[in-house]
Amino acid sequence: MFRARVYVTLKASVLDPQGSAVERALHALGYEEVRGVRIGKAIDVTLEAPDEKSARERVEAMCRELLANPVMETFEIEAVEAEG
Amino acid sequence: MFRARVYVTLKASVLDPQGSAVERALHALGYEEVRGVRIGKAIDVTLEAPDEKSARERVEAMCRELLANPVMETFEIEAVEAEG
Amino acid sequence: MSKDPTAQQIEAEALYRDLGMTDAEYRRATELLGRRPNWVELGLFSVMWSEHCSYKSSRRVLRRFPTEGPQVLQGPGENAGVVDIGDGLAVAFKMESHNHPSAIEPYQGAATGVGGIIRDIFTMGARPIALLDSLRFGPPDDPRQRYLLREVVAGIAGYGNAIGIPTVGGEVKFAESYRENPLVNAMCVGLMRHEDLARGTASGVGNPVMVVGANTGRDGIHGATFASAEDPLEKERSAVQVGDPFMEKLLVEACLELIATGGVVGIQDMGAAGLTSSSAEMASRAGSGLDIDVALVPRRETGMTPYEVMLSESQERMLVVMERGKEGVAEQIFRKWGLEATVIGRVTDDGMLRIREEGRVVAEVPVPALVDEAPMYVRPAREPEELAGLRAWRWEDVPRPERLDEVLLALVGSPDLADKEWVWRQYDHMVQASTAVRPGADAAVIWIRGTRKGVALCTDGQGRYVRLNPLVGGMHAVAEAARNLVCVGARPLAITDCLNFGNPEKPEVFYQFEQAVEGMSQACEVLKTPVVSGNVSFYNESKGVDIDPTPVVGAVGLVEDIDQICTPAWRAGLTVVLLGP
Amino acid sequence: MRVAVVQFPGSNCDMDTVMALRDVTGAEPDLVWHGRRDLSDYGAIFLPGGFSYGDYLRAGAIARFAEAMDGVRKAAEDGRLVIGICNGFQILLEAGLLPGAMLHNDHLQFRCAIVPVRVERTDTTFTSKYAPGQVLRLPIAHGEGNYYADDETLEALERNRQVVFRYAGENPNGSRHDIAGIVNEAGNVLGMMPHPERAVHRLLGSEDGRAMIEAIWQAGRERQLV
Ligand SMILES: Nc1ncnc2c1ncn2[C@@H]1O[C@H](COP(=O)(O)OP(=O)(O)O)[C@@H](O)[C@H]1O
Repeated sequence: MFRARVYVTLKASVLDPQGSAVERALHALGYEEVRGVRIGKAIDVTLEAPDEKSARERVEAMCRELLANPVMETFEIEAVEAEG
Repeated sequence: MFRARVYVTLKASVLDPQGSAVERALHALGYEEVRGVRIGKAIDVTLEAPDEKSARERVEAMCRELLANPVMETFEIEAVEAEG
Repeated sequence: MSKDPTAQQIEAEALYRDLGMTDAEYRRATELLGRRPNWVELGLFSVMWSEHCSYKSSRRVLRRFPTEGPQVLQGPGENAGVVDIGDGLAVAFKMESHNHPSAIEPYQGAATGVGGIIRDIFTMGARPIALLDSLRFGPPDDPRQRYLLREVVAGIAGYGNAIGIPTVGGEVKFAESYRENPLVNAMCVGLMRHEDLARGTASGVGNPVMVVGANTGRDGIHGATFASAEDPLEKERSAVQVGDPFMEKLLVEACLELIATGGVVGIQDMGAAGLTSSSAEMASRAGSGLDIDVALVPRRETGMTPYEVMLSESQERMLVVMERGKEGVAEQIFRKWGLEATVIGRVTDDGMLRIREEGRVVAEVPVPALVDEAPMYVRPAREPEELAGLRAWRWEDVPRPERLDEVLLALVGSPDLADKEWVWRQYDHMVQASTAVRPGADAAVIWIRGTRKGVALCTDGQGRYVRLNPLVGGMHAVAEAARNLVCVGARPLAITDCLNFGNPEKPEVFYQFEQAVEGMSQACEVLKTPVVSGNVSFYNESKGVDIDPTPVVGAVGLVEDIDQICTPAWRAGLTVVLLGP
Repeated sequence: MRVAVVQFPGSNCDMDTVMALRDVTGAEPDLVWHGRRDLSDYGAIFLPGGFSYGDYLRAGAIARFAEAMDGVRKAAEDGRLVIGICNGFQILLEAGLLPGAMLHNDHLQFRCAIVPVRVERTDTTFTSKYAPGQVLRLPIAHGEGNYYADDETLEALERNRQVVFRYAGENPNGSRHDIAGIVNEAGNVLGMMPHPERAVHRLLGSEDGRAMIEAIWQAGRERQLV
C-alpha cells in the first residue's frame, strides 16, 4: 500500500483570488511581512501497487486524467510512501 | 525572503465528501487500486523574516490564527525555504 | 468486546452525569427499565431525554399553541406540518435551529442545518421548493461577527445552491446579546399531492427497517445532548459534522422515487441523536417495537461500538420501513442513484427497542420509556426585574429629536434596516424557475407551475420587542409575518416557528418563554394561522448571559391568482396611502 | 427535431430546462440519464445547470467522463447542436469541447442575480432571433463562472468571433474579456453561464431567454436535424 501526496496549484500566470484574500486577511491581522499567498490543493491518494515506481506512475496518470486541469493548473507529486 | 508551504487537512474523523467523490470517480475511470482520497489545502506563504526559525514561527502563528480551523482541521508546515 | 463501563460502574461513579443526565433522571430510567441500564441503554436514555429530543422543559407550554384548522392536513408531531392549498395540493414546512453547531463551525453548522431541515420536508413525501433563513449576530463592527455572518451565509448558500432549492427569503439582525450565541434558523417548504403524504411510523410486524443514504461515522456523537448544555466547552465536545449536499440531492431524488412506489410504510430523517431517535420515534408513533442489528449499518469508520453507531449524527441518512418483500424495490432505486439501502432489522409488536450486534442483544428498552415517559419539567417562571422599570417608561419622557432628518439617516444606516442584498445574492433564489417574488420584498412568492396559484413565504422575529414585553412581542412576531404575507397579496395559512431562548432553568427565561408562546398563540387564534410545526432551542447563553428571547415565525400564505401579486416597488406618479391606525 | 436534456447526478436545472423547452416549443424534450451513451436520436442536446457530482474537485471535472458525454462528443462532431448552460458550460470546458477553463468568481462568492448580457453576434444558430447588440436581462447563479483562457486562446476566440455573449454591466465574476458565453469554431456547440431557461416567463422576471430556445428549435427543424 502506498500513499502519494499530490499538489495541484494554479499556474503562476493565473490570478489566485483566494490567495489574495488570505493575504489581505493576514495583513489585517498584523502579519505585515507576508508578501504573497497562493492556495492550491493537496490530494492524498492511498493505493495498492507492486512498488513505488508503479504507484507513482499510476498517480501521475490520475493527475493527467482527472486531478489537475492543464488549462489552468500544474501538479507535482510530492511524495510516494509505502504505508501500513 | 522565505517561502513556507503549509498543508491544511481535515482531521481523520471528519467526513471529506470531496475526497470520497473523487475516489469514486477514480474507480469509475479504472483506477480500482485506489483505497482512499483525502483533499486538503496547500498554502504557500511568502514572507520576510530574519531567519528560517522566525519565519517558521510566524507561519505557525498564522496557521493557528487563520489558516487552519482547529475545530476540524490540522496543519503541517512542510517546508520553509529561503527564496529570492 | 467493547470497553464500555459496566452498569455498576455507571451507577457507582455517576457516569450518567457525563451524558447530561441528572441523578433523578438516572433513577427514573432505572425504574422504568426495572434494572440498571448498561452503557448503550444509558446512551439511548440520555439522548432521548435530552432537552433537544424530549422537549422536557417546553412540552407543557407548547400545548398552548392552536394547531387545528380546516387547512391543516398534518399538525405538530411529525417531521413537518402539512397544509392544504387546494387542487389536491399541499405544502409541508418546518423551521429548525442550528445555533450551537454554527457557533462552533459557522460554515458547516449552517450547511448541515439546511441539510437537516430539507430532510424533514422530503420525508413527508414533498418535493422541497424553497428555503428561508433567520439569522442573528452580534454587532457587525466586530470582525468576528462579520466572519460568522460571512461563513454562515456561505454555508447556507453552499448547501442550498448545490442541492438546487431556491433560498428565497429570510432576515438578518444584529444585537449585542447574540455576540457569543449567533442564531441560525432555517426553514424549508415542500410541495406535494395529498396522496403522497408520508409519515414517520414503523408499523406492520415483520416489515423491514432500512438505513438509506450515507455511511455512518463518529460524527456529532452527543450533539443533541450537548446542544442543551450550558458550558460552551461541553457543546464543543460533539465532533463537527460536515454536510454533503451532493449526497443529499441524490437522497431527495431516490426517496421521492421510493415514496411514489407506494411501498413505504414510514420514513424519517436521522437528525439529532441519529438512529436512536429515528427508530424510537417511528416505533412510538406506531405503538410497535423494533429489532435492529447495528452490525448491519454501513460504516465509514472501523471499530465503531454499538453505542457509537446508535448515537452517531452522520448527515444525509434516513430510516425507512418498507412493506415486507419490497426491500428489493428500495435497493434498486437507491442503486440507480448511486446510494445504498440496507436492511438492518424488522418491526416487532412487543414495544421494545432491541439493539443487537451480530445477533447478540446489547440493549433492550421499552419504546414508551424513551419517548412517552421522558421526564417533563414544570419550570418556575418569574418576571425579569427589568420589566417593571420598562413598563414605567413613557413616550413623553423621550426628548423630541431636533433634527428628524438625522434620525432618519441613523435609522437607514443601521445594520438591521440596511439592504440585505449582500446576503441573498449569494443564495440561488431562482433555481427551479418558479420564484415570482424574489428576495428584497416583504415576502417571497413561489409560483406553483401548472396552476394560477402561488405560495408566499417569510420569516420574522423581533428579539428586542419580546425582551421588552414577552407577551406583546410574541404577538408581534406572528403579526409581522402575517402582514408581510398580506403585502405581497397572500392570505396567511399557517405558521411554523423556532423558539430561541436562553437557559430555561432560569425563572426569568422561562417566564419569557411562557409569555411569548401565549402571545404568539393569541395572535395565531385571531389571525387563524395555526402552528403546524416548530422547534425549540434553549440554552442560548454564554457566561451566564442569555440571548434576547427570540421566537422566529416562518409563515406560509396562499396566493390564489399569481397575476395579482404585488411588490414594494415605488414608481413616480403613484399615490401613497397610509393604511391602519 | 428531438431534444435531449442530460441528467447527471447533481444536475438541478434539468427540470427547469425541460419545462422551458416545453413551454416555448410546445414539444416534449427527453430527460436522458447520464449513463446513456447513444444520443444519435437527438438534434439538440442540452447539458443543464447544477452541481454535477457535487462540483467536487472542479466544476464539471467528474461529469465529463459520463457515458452520455460520448454521445455529446459525437453530436458535436456531426454538426448537431450542443448547449451547455452554467454547469453544462463547465462540463464542455472540462471535456475540451470548448476552449478555456472556469475559475472561482474573483470575489469568491456565489452570485445570483439578473444581469445585463450583450448579444455579440446574431449570425449563430443560437442567437439568430436577437437584434444585433441587443442587451438581454438574464439570470446568473454560479460560484465558478470566472472564464479563463490564456492570451493566445483569447485572441483566437475574438478573431474567430466565438464570443457570443458578454456581460454588459458590471462583470459578475471576473471573467476575461467579460465573457459570458462562447461557441466552438464550427458554431454548433454553445457554452454560457447565464440561464436562458429561467427567463421564459414574464412572471419570473425576464422573457429574454425565449428567443434563444425558439432559434434553436427553428434551426433544428429547418436543417432537419434528427
Ligand atoms: N438572511 C436572508 N436571507 C434571504 N433573504 C433575506 C435575508 N435577509 C433579508 N432578506 C430579504 O430582504 C427582505 C427585507 O429584509 P428586512 O430588511 O429584514 O425586512 P423585513 O423586516 O421586512 O423582513 C426580506 O424580506 C428578504 O426578502
